[in-house]
Amino acid sequence: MAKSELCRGLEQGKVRITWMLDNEPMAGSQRRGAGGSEVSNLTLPQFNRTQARLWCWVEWNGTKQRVGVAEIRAGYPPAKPFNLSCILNLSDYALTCQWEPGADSHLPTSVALKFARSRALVETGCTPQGGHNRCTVPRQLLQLYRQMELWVSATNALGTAESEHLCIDPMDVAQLDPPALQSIQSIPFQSDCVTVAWEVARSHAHMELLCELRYRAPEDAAWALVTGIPGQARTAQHCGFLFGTPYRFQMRCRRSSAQGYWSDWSPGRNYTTHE
Amino acid sequence: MAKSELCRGLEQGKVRITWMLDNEPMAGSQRRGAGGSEVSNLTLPQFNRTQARLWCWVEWNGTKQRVGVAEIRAGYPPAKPFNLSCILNLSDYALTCQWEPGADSHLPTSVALKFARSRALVETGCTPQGGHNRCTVPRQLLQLYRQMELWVSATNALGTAESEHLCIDPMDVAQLDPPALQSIQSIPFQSDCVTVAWEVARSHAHMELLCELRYRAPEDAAWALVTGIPGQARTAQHCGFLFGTPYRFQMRCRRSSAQGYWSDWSPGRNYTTHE
Amino acid sequence: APLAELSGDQDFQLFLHKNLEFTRKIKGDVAALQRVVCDTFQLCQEEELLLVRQDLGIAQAPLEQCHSRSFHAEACFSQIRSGLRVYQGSLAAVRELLPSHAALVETLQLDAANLSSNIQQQVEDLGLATVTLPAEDRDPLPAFSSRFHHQVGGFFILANFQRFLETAYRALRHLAR
Repeated sequence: MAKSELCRGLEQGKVRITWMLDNEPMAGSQRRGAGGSEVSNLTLPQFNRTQARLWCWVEWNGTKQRVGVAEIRAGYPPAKPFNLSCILNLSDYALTCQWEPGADSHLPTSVALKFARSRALVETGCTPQGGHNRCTVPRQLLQLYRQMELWVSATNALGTAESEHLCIDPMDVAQLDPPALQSIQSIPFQSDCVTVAWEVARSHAHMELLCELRYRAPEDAAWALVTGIPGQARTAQHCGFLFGTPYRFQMRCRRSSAQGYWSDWSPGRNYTTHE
Repeated sequence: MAKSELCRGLEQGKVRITWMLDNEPMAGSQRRGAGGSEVSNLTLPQFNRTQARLWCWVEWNGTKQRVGVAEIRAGYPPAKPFNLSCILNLSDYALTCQWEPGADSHLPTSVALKFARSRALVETGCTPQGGHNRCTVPRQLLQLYRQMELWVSATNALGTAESEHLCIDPMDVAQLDPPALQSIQSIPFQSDCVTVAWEVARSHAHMELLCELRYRAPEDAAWALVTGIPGQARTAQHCGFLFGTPYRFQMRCRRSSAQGYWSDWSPGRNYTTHE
Repeated sequence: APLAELSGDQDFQLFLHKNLEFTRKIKGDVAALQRVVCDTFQLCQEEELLLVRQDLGIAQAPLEQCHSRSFHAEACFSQIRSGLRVYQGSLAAVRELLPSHAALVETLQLDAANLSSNIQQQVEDLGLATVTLPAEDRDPLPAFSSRFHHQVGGFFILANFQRFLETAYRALRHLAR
């Protein structure tokens, strides 16, 4: 039911209202309302749009005049966001989180990444821009080396939905820079063994790191993998290599205390074992 | 002459001061000053550095202690900036100016682009960032379609220098987008003539433009040039082409009222004249 | 010297030539905003909104001194200037209406202010009588009683400004060689 005040210039009582849904004429009824107003009454059968304008037209001096409009929006309560994951960028210690938004609700929906530090005070970490499904919590809001609770909250006119809550210590989801392989040398008198030396990024010098080495000869189908290498040792020995064979080596690391992310594999380095 | 208050814990009268210019010991004299202070007096012969620290050391508990420092800077008054030129970007109507800074004064120098609109009120247009010799005056500070006076001002501890003043209407130094050649067709019964059609950028629709067309056959050494084409006409005819010859066409435009900048040449377009 | 005599003045002709282009630019930007209002709110035809307009009280800046019948150059210039001031103010209502086009509306307000001061400074350079506008006689923004009235108000502010610019453009062209 839509009510619009009468406009000046309309002789009382001879107001003939017609209605249009965007550009489609609609049937409706009109009756006198309180205070000389005219009340329109329409029913929109199977409204199958998410957005439309119901226009109120009036005849005036032989012309049709738009005198009122009702904006109609139709949609659903917000879907529950899912697949929330976050990553800490060690160059600025900002936490970038991303998620799946779920089905479109067709309604203006405000989305925010919420978080609670230990004392359960709910704060807004960040709000996605330009329709992206990710945003970045600045360092100032983070509590490092301590569990934080993070979740996505989506709200529109029909309700609010929250994603699963993620309980993480931002440091546990730190994205490490790959180590840099410095040298690979055969071990004298044990030419099936090599010593690998590497450097870790200076900004990781304080971290306990767990690294993996992988190597492969050209004819090998898959990489061979050496796990459990302590990162800060900076060198490691490994045996079982064929003689006089060109191998390609790569290394990556992770914080040993966490289920965090592996760094990318380091740039490859080639080495041919001695005869 | 350098004066530093005595530190607690130094017995009166037994203060032995030594001096160092960065890490070089320096000869100097020391005398009692007012209020129990110790006054050092040094002369630095042919000081040939632009920056140094004169340290004041004192013996204390058998150790040498740094107790004071004087920062010394040496340089020249700022050089006069030159070759000031500006260009107006038509996508945001911001004016970017650049200049040559002249010789380095070796002293901290603050540089700013100054301007005066018609009523001679001097304002700061912008200040270069990160040591660049250019900066951008935002639209809000500009007065379009009217002469403005712009110059660079450089100031350090030893003085101020100003570049030549540039008197321009920002619109006269607008950088235009190139036109877009739409089609080239032979004129029926005059196959040595063609009609060229082009479009100008929408943001230039209000400007009077003067354009040039250039064309060349593969074997031609140089481009042939057609000048004085009114830009908003959107089409032009030109004759003198060889029959059945593949030509390459390009066009560029400039604001007709100004000595402003030519746009870049439009992307080329090929056309083979009829037999 | 009366303005008519100055029509031969080269500096005055350059002023007219430049500011004719400036006016064309502003008209183009106003037209762009009119297209946005049409696309966004389905308000495109003036004749469909005459009845509601009566309720809105949208001021139209007078330009009768610029019409050919009663053309009086100096008075026309000051009417153009005060009209530009009125529209520079009322464009704020359009900016509220179209937040995602705030930059274009702000550019329009800057251009209107620039054109007004270009005219003022040229008139001063020519030594003619100038009307100094009170610093901030911004007419209070019309208070719209509903979102729909605000949309129609925005529509008419732009439509009136476009007509105003058309008249101002013809006046400047009338003076230009």
